Formats: sequence, structure tokens, C-alpha cells
Amino acid sequence: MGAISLIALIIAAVLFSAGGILLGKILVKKSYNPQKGQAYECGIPTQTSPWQQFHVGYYLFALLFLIFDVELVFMYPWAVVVKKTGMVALFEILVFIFILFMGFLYAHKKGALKWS
Amino acid sequence: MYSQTEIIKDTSDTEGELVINVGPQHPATHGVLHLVITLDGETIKKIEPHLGYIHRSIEKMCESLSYRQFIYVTSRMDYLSSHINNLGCAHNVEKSMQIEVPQRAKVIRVLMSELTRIASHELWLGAMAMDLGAFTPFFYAFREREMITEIMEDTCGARLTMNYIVPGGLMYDLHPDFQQKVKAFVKQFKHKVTEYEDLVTNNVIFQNRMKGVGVLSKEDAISYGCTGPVGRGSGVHCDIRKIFPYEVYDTVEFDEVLETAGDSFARYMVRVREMNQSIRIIEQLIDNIPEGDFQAKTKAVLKPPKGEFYTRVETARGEFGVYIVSEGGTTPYRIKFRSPGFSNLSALEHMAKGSKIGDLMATMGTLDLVIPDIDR
Amino acid sequence: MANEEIKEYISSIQPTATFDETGEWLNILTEPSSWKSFAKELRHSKFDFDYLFCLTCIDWKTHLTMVYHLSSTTYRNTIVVKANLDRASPEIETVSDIWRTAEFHEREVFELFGVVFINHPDLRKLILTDDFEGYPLRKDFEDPINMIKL
Amino acid sequence: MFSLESITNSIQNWLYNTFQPWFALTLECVIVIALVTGLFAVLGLVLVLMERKVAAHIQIRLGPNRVGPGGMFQTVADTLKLLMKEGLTPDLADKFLFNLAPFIVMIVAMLLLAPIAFAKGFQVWDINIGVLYVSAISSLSVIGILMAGWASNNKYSLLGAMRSGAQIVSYELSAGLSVLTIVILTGSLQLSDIIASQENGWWLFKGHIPVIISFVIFLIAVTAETNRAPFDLAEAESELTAGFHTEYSGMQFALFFFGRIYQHIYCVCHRRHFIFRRMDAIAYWALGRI
Repeated sequence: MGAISLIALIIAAVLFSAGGILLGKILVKKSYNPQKGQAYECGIPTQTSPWQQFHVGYYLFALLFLIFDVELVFMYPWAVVVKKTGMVALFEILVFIFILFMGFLYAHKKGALKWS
Repeated sequence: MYSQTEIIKDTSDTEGELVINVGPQHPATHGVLHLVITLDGETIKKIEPHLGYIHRSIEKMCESLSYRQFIYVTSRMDYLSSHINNLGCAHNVEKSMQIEVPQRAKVIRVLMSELTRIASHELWLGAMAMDLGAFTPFFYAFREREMITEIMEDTCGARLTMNYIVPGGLMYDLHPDFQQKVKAFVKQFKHKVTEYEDLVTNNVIFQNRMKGVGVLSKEDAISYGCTGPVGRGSGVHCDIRKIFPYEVYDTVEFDEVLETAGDSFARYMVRVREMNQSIRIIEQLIDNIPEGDFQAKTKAVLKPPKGEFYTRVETARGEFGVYIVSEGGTTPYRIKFRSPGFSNLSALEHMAKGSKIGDLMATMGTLDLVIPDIDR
Repeated sequence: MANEEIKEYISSIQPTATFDETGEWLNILTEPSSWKSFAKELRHSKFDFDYLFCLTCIDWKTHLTMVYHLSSTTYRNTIVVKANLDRASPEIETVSDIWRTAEFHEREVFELFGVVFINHPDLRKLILTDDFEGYPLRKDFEDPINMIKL
Repeated sequence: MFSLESITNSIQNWLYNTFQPWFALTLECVIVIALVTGLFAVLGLVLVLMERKVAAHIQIRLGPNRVGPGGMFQTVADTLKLLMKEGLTPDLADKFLFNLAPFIVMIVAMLLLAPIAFAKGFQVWDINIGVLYVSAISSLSVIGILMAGWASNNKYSLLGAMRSGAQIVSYELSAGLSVLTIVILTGSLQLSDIIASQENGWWLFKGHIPVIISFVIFLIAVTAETNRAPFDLAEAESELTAGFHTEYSGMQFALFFFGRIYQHIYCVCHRRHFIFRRMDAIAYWALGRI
């Protein structure tokens, strides 16, 4: 089967999940009180909203990750042909990695990996 | 009951700070300790313990109980070393009344204390390992603990709150199987303690999570009044059994376990090695229980003279002090229990500040807090 | 005897203090007003009282008595310092900056006896609910519902 | 290699000869849906039981032994129990995202199934960039987790979700790079090719040292990506109570649970693709979780 199978799988997943949840909804008798609707925090009403801004350090890490993840994607096609191409391919990828590594060193030196 | 939305509006000015409640219903607090933690990301900025969920005011209760009765209330304080609590209180009465305890009772008291200490440390080992995410050590530790609780049940009819001690000796004599059962336990335990070491001590994940976490320096440990394994993990020489020997501790050979690092791993090591020392004491005494009375002859109603009396014993958690002010009546005028957990808890904020929330669990686990002991 | 030495030393820095040696340890009665400076002296003296192992209060119906059990981890001398407080408005300086364990013990005494510790960093209720009235460990405290009386 | 090619081919031929092409395709889809759902239901139930039994043996206890022979239906009973539980949504939660998250997790788990070669010719989609597809889809599950954690309006959930995100960031690269070794050796991104190349022996045992290193790295990184102990920081029972799914109950919780397990199965299947060749991967999976 071709790409159509993905749609089939998504339908399967939705059916599986929705089926379970719906079945639960049908079988369960609902009840409600305000305490039940509260978020769980060890039995104490929540103080301060959890929906807050996050530390900027977090995004720096994510950005760095993104760079290297994209690098990885570049390396997959290379990995397929490296055996046929031989030493040239190896040399080229070393150059590629070297450049990225310098970038990484720069980021490291700039303190992007330090949580402060 | 106020709604959540209100609270969130109230504290909208504390941007970037996450206030999170750990407890009273939390898997890691082992009881109803309530910590309000202020976080920046995952870094702890402030810890505020809220106590009193199971405060029973035992001190007030004891003021209306007689000198024979109040001892049994103390079993409910540090329920994991209830026998040693009883011992501390009985000591106080014996000291004030100048009762001479028979040698047999003394040896049995020490034996039971050491068994209690091992049982308490076993439970701590299992619970602490669970705090750090490992489930298996819990079952291993409880397998041996079960043997001890069975011995306790044979001896005094209870598994947790023993109430085996009366002023002047013991409630009853030993069970005939006692020696044999304790020997069987010692034999198995010696074999199994290496198993814990393999499972926990030598585990790289454990070591990484505990080394350098929750460091308490020697000066701070003294200043915060930390005793027991917490103090000894920081290098404070604070074992009451060595400093102020009571019962027969001055006649048996054992080492005071001291570590100097002051981190969670040091406290962990102190407890594990202490179990071995307890076994050493038990081995020395189990074949040498002298014959004789198990109880001194005392009056039916105890009336200590007017004055103030302070005694201390080493429980599994540290120095347990009993301070009684007597007016010469049948009930104490004022009782103060100096519980080790209360002082150890006060050091928690100092130890955990600036560390990650995951490290807090390691720190709290190695403090070995028992909540009724803190709340009283 | 070390007790004599300690007595001598204390008399030199705190002339108003009175001694009582009937108990196990040396008892020293001091004025609440001079307690803080006295405590500082004790902590940094040559006897090095670095370990406050018990801090409590006793209600004598006419007055309150603060009791501090001090010890030294190097010399093992133990002394008991007491200070009598006025029952109507008990106030004493905190020692939580000298012995940090006092912070929690003082909070406990504050809510159970109502003693106010001046300059305490965080004097709030620790055990009881915020709206609790009365001081449970005082002798005149009555709670008809929860109290056990024999 | 175990082959089911003749069976699948004959079914397909029969379908296309008997019906219109569009109808045959639809029927094919229906068959796939039925098979996949059936597989999920059975695997989830069996594997959970297996894990619990093995864990129980390690922890010197018996494990489930009451429901059915040898506790075989324990998971069925657990699922029924969860079915009977009310699925709660907290009042202040983002209701849409909160309810969407389990679906995302499940969809990701299902999609990952597409390129797995159960046997020769028994594969949903023999995609020629299989390895790339797998690494792309498997990183998506973190979106479901982040969504769940954020939408719950609960701090434990939020911290758990953020940790999960951080974990993906930390281990995704190593997992991707370690797979590269096998791609180089095989010279293809197609999973069926990778398996075919190991017809006469696993790469792991052919004496390539880089393969052994990458195997170890892959093992660790994938365990971390699926948030299993000792990398279960996102759930961290003792710190964050249940991490990102603290607020979930009933069937929604069950879906998270199953989603996680399927992802796991699939990581193992991929370990099998990359390193192993046979179905003992499943037994290996059970061992890998303890």
C-alpha cells in the first residue's frame, strides 16, 4: 500500500481512541462538584497560575537542538551513498561536521548551554 | 472555600515564580508533611514547611496522664522507633525515682532497641529508594523487616507500637523462641545486607543522584541541631549511645559511624553501616542475656520528687530527649519531647535551596522524616 | 570541676544571673532583656556552647519560664539557661541567628505558649491553623471538645 | 526470512480482480484498520501482563494471579475498570487541547506502525525513506505530551511535560546518529532492505565495533525517549506524582498508557530492524523496561 495507508492508520487511531472514550462516556454516570473540577495539587488549592512564561534558557537549548537535528537530516542521504562514493564523501562530511562543531564551540563559549 | 480563579488573580504579580505544593497528599512526603515550594524553572528558591496535620498535642495529653500511662502515648510519636521512645521516657521516670533496673531487663531493652533500629532503617531504605524511582529495594527491605516485626509480635504482641517497657523494667519476660528467632534473623540479614549494597549502593544512578546533593556542613548540622544519621553524615560526633551510654551500651563493642561528606550519600552510608553495627551489638548480647528478674519492684503509683529531669536516647532518627518538670504529683507538670525529626526538618530549606526539585526528593528521603515525630 | 569554671565565667559577664545546682546540670536564671547578649557571649566563649538541643517553655501559672538547654559538641558541658517572662505579654529576643535550630522551636513555642520572639525572621503559626485562638500548652487552656482529661 | 508474501499478494490480487480498484483500496484500508486495531488491543494487553509478571519475579512477589489462569486477564480487567471510570476534565484546563492530547499520542503510535516489517511482504507501507520517516514521526509524540501537560493547568503536569520536551531534545540526536551506522552499512533507508541485509546474521554480531557502540547508544537514547525508568523524569512518580498525565483519568489515561506502550513496542521493533532480525525483540522489550 502507498501513502494512503497513513490515512488508514490515522483513522484507525482516531477510531480506537474515540471508541474507548465514547464507550467510557456511555457507561459512566457523570457527577460533578467544584472540588472535583479542581486541579490536583496534593489537596491544596492551586496558588499562582501554571500558565506562565518559561525561562529563556529553555529556548536556547531548543534552538541548538534544532540546528543539530537538521544536520542529522542532511546526514541520512549521505549515509546511503557513502559506501559507493568512498573517501571523498567521508572527507566532505568531515568538513561539514567540522563547521558545525565550530558553531557548537562558539555557542558553548557564549554560554548558551549554561542555565542561568 | 475560595475558587481557583481568585487565587490566580491574587498572585499575578509573582511572574515567573511557580509555587508548588508538595504534600499533604504526595507520594514522596510519606505522611502529611506539606511543603510549599517556590520554583524558578525547576530550581528551588524557597521551601516552607506547613505542619500540624496530625498534631495531637501529645505534650498536653501527657500532663493529664500518670507516669505509668504517658509512656505509651510516645509510641505514637516516632512510630518507627516506638520502643526507643518508650525507653527514653522510662529512663526519665527511673532517673527521677532512682529505680535500679535489673540487668536482664537492660540487656533485653538494648536488644529490642537495636532490632527496632534495624527495622526503621530497613523501612527508610525501601522508602528512600522508592523516592528515587526504584521500586525493587522496597520489597527486599521489607522481606527482612517482616522477620523483625514477627519477633516483636512474639515478644510484646504488637508489631509497630510496642509498649513493651514499664518504668523499672519490662512488661513481661521474653518469649521462649526469642533467641532462636533473633539468631535466624541475624544469619539471614548478614547475608542479605550485601544484596542491598549491590542493588542500591553500587548503583551508578543512585550514586549520581545522591552524591553532592543536599550538602550540610558540620557547623550547620550543629547549628540546626541535626542529630542521628543526619548529623553523623556531616561528621558530627553525636551518637548518644557513645557519648552518654545508657543501659548496657558501655559494655558492648560497636563503632559510631561517621561520614564527613555531609551529602545525601553520606547519610545513606551512615544508615546502611549502622545496620551492621546494630547486628554487631545484637550478636554480642543475644547469647548473654542474664537470668533474673525482668522488672524491678516499684510502687503502684509513681510520684517522682519535685524537680526537672532530662534524659536522652538515640532513636533511629537521632537524639530523642524527654524533659519532665515534676511538681511531686502523680502526673507530670510539663513534658517536652525533643524530637530529632523536628530539628532535622528545620535544616531542609538550607539544604535544598538552589537545587533542583528532583534533588529535593533525595534530600528529603535521606532526612528520614517521620511526620508524627515532627508534629507530636 | 567544670561547673565552677563556667559559674565563674558567667558571673563575670552576667553579674545579675543566679545559679541553681540542685538538678543534674547547672541552671542559670537570667533576665529576658539581657538574654540575647548573654547568648552571644556563651556561643563564642571558650566553652563553645554551639549546640542548643532543647528549647521550651513552662507555664507556672504566675509567669512563664523559657528554658534553653545548651551544650558543647567539643567539651560536652551542659548548662540550662532560664528566663522568667511576664505571663500577660511575654516577650524575649530570638536566638535563631545564633543557633538556627531555634527558628522552628521558637515558632512552636510562639503558637503553643504565645511567647513573642523579637526579631524572629518568620514568626508565624507552624502547627495550628491561622485562625486558632488560645495557647494550648498554657495551663488555663480549655477545649471542651478535643481535650482529654482524667 | 519468514515470509508472508504469498498470502498478502494473493489477497491483494483477489481484491483487485473481484472489485473496482477504488473499492478494493477501501477494503484494503478496512483490513489494515482492523488488523492494526486488533494488534494494538492484543499487544497492549499481553505485554503489560508480561512486564508485570517479570517485574514481580524480580521483586520477589507473585504479580497478577487472580483474574483468569495465571492472572492472564488482569489487563483486561484493568482496562474494563478504566472504562468504567469517569474521564474528568479540570475546570480551568484548556478543554480542547486537553482532550486532543491523547488522540495525538495514539495517532503517532499508530503512524509509527506503518513501516514496520513484521515479516517479508507483511508491511503496511514499505516506504523507501523508512528510517527518516521513523525519526520524524517519533519526535511528534512529544507534542502530545507537551499539549497534555500544558492544557492540564496543573504544575506537576507542566513540569513533567517540560521535562519530557527536554528529554527529547537531549536524546533525539544520539538516537538519530546511532541509527546512521546501520544506514551506512546497508546503504539504504528502506527498512525492508535493512532487514534483508541481515539475512545471514545481525550486524551486531558481525564484528563491527561501531555497530556495538551505536547499539548501546541507541538502547539508552530510545529508553530515554519513551520515558521509561530510569529515564522516567517526565512522570517521576515521587516528585511530580504522575507528571504530564496527572489530570487524566478513565479512558483518556488508558490511551496515554497504551500510547506509551505502543511507542515502546515500536522502539523495540526498530531496534530489531536496526540491530536484530527476529521476533525475540518482544521478549527483549519486556526485559528492557525493568
